[in-house]
Amino acid sequence: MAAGSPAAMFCQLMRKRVPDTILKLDHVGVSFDALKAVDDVTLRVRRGERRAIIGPNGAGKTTLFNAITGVVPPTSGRVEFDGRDITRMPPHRRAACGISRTFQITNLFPSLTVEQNMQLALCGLTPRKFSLLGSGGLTDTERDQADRALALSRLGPRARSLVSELSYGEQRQLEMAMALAPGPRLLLLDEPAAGLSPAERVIVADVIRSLPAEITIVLIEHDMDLVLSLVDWVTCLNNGRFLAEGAPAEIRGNAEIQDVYLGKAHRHA
Amino acid sequence: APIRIGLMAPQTGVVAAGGREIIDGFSLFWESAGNQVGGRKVEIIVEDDASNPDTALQKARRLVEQAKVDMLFGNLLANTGLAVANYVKGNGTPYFIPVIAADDLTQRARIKNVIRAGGYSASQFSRPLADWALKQGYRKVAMISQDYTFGHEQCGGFAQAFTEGGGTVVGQFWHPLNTSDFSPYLGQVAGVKADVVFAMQTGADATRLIQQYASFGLKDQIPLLGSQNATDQSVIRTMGAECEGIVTSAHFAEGADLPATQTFVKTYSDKFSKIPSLYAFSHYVGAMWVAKAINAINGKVEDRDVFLDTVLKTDLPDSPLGKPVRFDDYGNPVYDVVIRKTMKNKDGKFWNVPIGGYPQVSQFWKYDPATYMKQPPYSRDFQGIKKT
Amino acid sequence: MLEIRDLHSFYGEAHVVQGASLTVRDGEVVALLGRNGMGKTSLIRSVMGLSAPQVRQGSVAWKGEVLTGMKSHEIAGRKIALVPQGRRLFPSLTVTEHLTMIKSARARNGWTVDRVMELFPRLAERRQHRGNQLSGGERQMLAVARALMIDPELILMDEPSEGLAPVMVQHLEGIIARLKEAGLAILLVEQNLYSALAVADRVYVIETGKIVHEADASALVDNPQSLIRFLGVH
Amino acid sequence: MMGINLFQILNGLTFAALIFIVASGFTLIFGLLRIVNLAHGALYLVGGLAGYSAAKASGSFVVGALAAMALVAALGAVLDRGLLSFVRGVELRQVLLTLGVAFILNDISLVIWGGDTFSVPVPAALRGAMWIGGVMYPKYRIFVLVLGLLVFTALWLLLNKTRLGALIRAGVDDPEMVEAMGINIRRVFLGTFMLGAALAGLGGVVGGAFLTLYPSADAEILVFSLAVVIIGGRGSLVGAALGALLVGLLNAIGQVMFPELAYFVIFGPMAVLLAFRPLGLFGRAA
Amino acid sequence: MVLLALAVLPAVLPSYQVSVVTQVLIFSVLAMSIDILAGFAGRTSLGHGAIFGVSSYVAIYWSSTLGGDIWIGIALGILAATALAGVFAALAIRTSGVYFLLLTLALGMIVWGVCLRWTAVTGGENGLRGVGRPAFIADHASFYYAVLIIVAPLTWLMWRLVHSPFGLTLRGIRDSESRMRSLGYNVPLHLFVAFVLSGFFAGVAGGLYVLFNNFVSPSTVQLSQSVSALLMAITGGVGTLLGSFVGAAAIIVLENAVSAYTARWPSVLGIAFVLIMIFAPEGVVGRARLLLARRRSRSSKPDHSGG
Ligand SMILES: Nc1ncnc2c1ncn2[C@@H]1O[C@H](COP(=O)(O)OP(=O)(O)OP(=O)(O)O)[C@@H](O)[C@H]1O
Ligand SMILES: Nc1ncnc2c1ncn2[C@@H]1O[C@H](COP(=O)(O)OP(=O)(O)OP(=O)(O)O)[C@@H](O)[C@H]1O
Ligand SMILES: [Mg+2]
Ligand SMILES: [Mg+2]
Repeated sequence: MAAGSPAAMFCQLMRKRVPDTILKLDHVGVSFDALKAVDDVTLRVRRGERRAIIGPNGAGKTTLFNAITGVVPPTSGRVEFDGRDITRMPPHRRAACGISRTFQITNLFPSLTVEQNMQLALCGLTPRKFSLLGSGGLTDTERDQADRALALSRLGPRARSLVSELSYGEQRQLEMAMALAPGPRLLLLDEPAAGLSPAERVIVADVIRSLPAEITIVLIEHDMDLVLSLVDWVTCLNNGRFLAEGAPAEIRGNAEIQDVYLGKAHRHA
Repeated sequence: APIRIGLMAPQTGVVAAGGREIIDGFSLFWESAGNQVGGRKVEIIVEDDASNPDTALQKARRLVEQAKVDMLFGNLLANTGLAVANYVKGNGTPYFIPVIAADDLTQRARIKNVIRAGGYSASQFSRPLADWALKQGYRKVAMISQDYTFGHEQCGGFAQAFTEGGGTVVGQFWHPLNTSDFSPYLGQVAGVKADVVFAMQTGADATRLIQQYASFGLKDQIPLLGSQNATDQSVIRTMGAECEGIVTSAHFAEGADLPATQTFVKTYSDKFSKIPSLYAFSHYVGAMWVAKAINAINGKVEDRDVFLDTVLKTDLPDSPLGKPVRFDDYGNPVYDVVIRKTMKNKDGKFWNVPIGGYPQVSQFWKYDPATYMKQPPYSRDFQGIKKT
Repeated sequence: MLEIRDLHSFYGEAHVVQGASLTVRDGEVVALLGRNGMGKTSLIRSVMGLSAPQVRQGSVAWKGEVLTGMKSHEIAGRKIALVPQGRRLFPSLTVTEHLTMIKSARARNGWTVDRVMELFPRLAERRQHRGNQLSGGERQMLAVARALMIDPELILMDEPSEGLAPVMVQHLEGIIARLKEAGLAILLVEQNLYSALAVADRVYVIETGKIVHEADASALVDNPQSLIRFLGVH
Repeated sequence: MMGINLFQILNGLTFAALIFIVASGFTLIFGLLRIVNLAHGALYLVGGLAGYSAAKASGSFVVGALAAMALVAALGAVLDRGLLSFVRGVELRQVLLTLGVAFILNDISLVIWGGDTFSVPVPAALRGAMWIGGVMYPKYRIFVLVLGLLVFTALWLLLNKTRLGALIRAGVDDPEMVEAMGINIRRVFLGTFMLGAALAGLGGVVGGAFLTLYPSADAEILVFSLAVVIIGGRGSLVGAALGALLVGLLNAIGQVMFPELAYFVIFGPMAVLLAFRPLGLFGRAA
Repeated sequence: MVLLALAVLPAVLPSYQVSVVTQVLIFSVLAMSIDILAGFAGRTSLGHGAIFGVSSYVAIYWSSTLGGDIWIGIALGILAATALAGVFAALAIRTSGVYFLLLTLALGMIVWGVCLRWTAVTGGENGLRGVGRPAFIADHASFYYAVLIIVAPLTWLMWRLVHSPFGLTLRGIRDSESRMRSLGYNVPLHLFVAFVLSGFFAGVAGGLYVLFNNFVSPSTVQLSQSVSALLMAITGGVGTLLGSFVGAAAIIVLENAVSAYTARWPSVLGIAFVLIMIFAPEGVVGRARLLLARRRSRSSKPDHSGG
């Protein structure tokens, strides 16, 4: 987290006073015309928690992320981050509070190099983004950070390549590296392993596992093996609504979830 | 060494057709003179001003500084002429403007080396027309005109003479250049109950106005008077019966039954298969006039002061105008103005035929030049309308 | 029968398919496995005749007819359909329009909008949504449904299970099985090894643009270790 | 007073009908093919001039209109196949390429027709004025109004009730995918482009009969078309109709009420509208 | 090297050609100001001619009509252009792609309409005539040096700008606005700043143009002004910045040379336009860069296969 920015300092101040809950959704709803993609969802996420959100396709998981990050502001309810009401905040200020995300549909800067993508990810919260005449390259500290993040996601050798020339799997990994770069306090991962080969999945799981404990992670993922090996609490949505919640073991046994989501007995658990 | 003349004519842009005729009329004269004058060869360098003042300026600069011409001629649109005039003011290059009509160039803001050879000032001919209109018994006029200096000045001349003679202006409508649809204005013109309408348009605007005036049925209700350019050949040669019977005033009427005029019209028509327009004959006359002066100084155009003085003192008795002309003290010609009407000629083409005349009309009409120039130049806000 | 012989494809100077050969027999489901960036998509695109990557050597034949060099609409006209990676729906068309935009030439299998909607009831509820207003899974369903509308005899599916909920993956497996029953041949690119084994007759493993392994699926179901070795999972 | 009002409204409506005819071709190409065809005005001019010559030669307005549409559609085909196919998919390059073509067409028409002002001869039946609701009004302008309505209806049916409409839109989103579905997308694009161009040609003849044709008429009609499409929103036919109506009425009434502000009357409200709805009245994000 | 060549130019060229080169320098600044937006933020403006022209109008109005000091006039002109760019930006930054293009075009049309019709101030069709250049830069050569002295650091400033971290954020915005927002960037603010800065540079070009041309008219703010400046940027190569010099030189020299020989120069320009778009859409400089890069990568090709 960039210590310098005023918004960040404010968030830090606030943190001292608030209890353990870092993300609080109260009766959040998002509608597209008549369709209620997210419908009256109430949710609490503790600091440092590893949380998964599962649910059938179209359950509203991504939309919920959009409501948290401000891409699509909630049409009803209230979102609180670290004790602060962020329901109406624009996305970039939420990012400044320490919320970071990956996108389900890869969302990178294709005409820039991997390194420049990382630089943009790193400068988002520093005043350097307004440096009009400064030198364009990475500073030494930024380079260190970028190298570390790229090494972690096995992208080191491709630092100078254009993103448009990466394979899909590599792009997914960059997606993750960029979300981690600014040192977020809340990390929202939207299907980080989708489209990855089993080998790459292992890498992703390792990366997530190795993140510092104080980072709160909310994860959307359909790969149940991955989910169950990573998180300590699972929330299941269906048709935009809250369906069930529990520890991984409970979820597997939940008949309702099996019905709408897991299907017949999970094969390789 | 040859005498080098820079001719600027719009060959592209809105008034490209007029520009073509400028070149035709101008070169027609020089060909007839064997491309020689005062014992020297004449070299003409043509540049396209693109109907755009910035380009005109650029081209003038090029002609003077790179091609090193002895004098400039031409331009069609007032704004291009003004831009060039401003430029030659700084370096003294003689600049002849057979079409550019902005009053002040030979009045309040006179530039010594800018001379209107073959040209006229905008308000010069509309005053006699106003007088003629009063004599026909018209008392209430509505005016519809392009909203720029040329229009303001022609309308100002008409309005001032008309109101001073006892008429009233019941409405003035200013439309932007290149108005495609005149219906909003025509609706208002119809609404003010005028005896007569004075229209001041050039080029395509004139065509459209005349045509739409007819199609709205106004032609049969209120007679239409126009500025010289409104029924110029450049406008009416592509038109039908809509243009018949419009009365205008000018220094030239291609339908005038004068030998000099008809010879010129015939030569020109034979060569370019169209009746010459204002742009063509003005440049023909302008070239003829200046050539006569150059002959008088034996081709020594390099001595600019003598050259310019000689031009101003030169009279032109035998031009296609058919009447002798001379310059006043301000570099603007004094003409016998004709009142003319569009009619069909024996070939079935429309042209302008004289129906009246006013001898020796100067740019100051009946006013004393010094007093006249104390009144502000005509503009949208000042039309010289006499308060009653 | 689809026969790919010693195919070489390039993105500019980058040699991404380096002499791959594989076969899909009539009515057979063949899975193509491989790690990210190994050239699976490039291979599929080469078969479909899409403008990049450029095929510089080798041949693709379908029912004995050589496809290489044809325009992709001509290839599609030979009843080969594509379910592309990343779905590639049309953002400005509704679900219904996706399905009705092609008038299928005398349907052999008779795929109609109604029949497709039956297969994907979820789409029936979203008829008026546009391509970019669907959830990830819904998009995938629509991409498959769209491919069916040209009444294919061969479908090239590039990672269709990507981003699908487990229940949907199973649903998709069921669909693939039903398509197979209907006599379609399918070339399936998959990351999900188990899902692939559940539906495929044979599997190929591709590595840096070359086929490095071929096996019968039935032999692997109970003992996938050998395959896993090829896929680089530890 | 009442008479003048109806009169001005009729003026607005008839002018709107003309710019709709032209702008609908523009919006078809712009909205569906994503090509901002800045040569549209030039096609209008060339179409009008060709129509003028054909009508003069044949003595028939209809022949003139048909000839213009055919010629301009052919020009459209050349433009699409011969030039735009090199820059497919890159918006900016397309815009600028068509601008270059506009220069060329405009210049060629200057060479061929010499830059005089022409007006297409109107059939005798449509000449003169008639009485409508107490005002004398030119018959021809009423004809233009009816024609505008006809064009709107025909296009609306084509786009919304036919498969072709859906195909075109899909082709815009992802031509490669449409191609992979077995459709020769190039042919669909070509057809659309020719239709859009033909509408410009029709506009040229119809408009040429009362607005006249002259060098730079192309730029003026283009500016009106742009305004219409910007206000209406990309690709929306209904938007274009509404935009044309708005521009037509603003033009007619604005010139009466605020003669000083000519261009501002159209572009001022347009800028304000866009500040609130950046994609126009009916525009949708891609 | 290039600078040296530019420095000795007046010694070797006839004076008229020197003034053409001066013109090239001035329009290069305008083209670069467009390139900042078009090449880096992905927003192609057709309103910069208006911004440029307003600067000229204000400077001439101040010095000629009001009789003020020419330098103060130019400063005011640049200020006005920057402010106008601010207004344009406020309206336009929410759009992108062709919509941005069309919106800026429309805004430019409004400015043009105002210049044309607000006769009392702008002189309408006829435009405004200036008071002429101050004596010490009156001749072509010294004026050329004056312009060179201003344009060189200006170019350096723009070069730094587009290669700064801020410049990188613009490129990020061009590629994905939503990603930028979620990384904590205030996208509209960045675009606004970029537009205003770009307007400032266009304003400086407008100020220089006053000294060069000593005249301003609606055709200075006309759409064709924006178009030709954009054309220069493109001919040189969008996104190369310095390509603008090549582009401006090419277009202005072409216009000068061709129009001297044939009245058909619009056709020539149009054909040049079409050919550039088809064969060298990256522009002259862009193309050269591409070829260089290709050669380099061929000689030392890194092996990427293996993922
Ligand atoms: N911009 C939009 N406009 C209209 N409807 C939308 C929009 N975005 C999403 N939806 C609808 O909202 C519902 C929830 O979508 P969302 O993307 O949140 O699902 P999801 O849970 O992420 O599904 P998946 O696992 O398939 O990604 C879907 O039915 C979708 O069609
Ligand atoms: N458009 C392109 N231009 C240049 N290189 C490309 C392009 N697309 C892919 N590549 C490269 O080609 C190689 C093969 O890519 P391809 O997309 O075929 O892999 P894949 O096996 O489908 O991977 P994934 O499982 O991630 O989808 C990769 O190294 C990739 O970087
Ligand atoms: Mg999702
Ligand atoms: Mg792939």
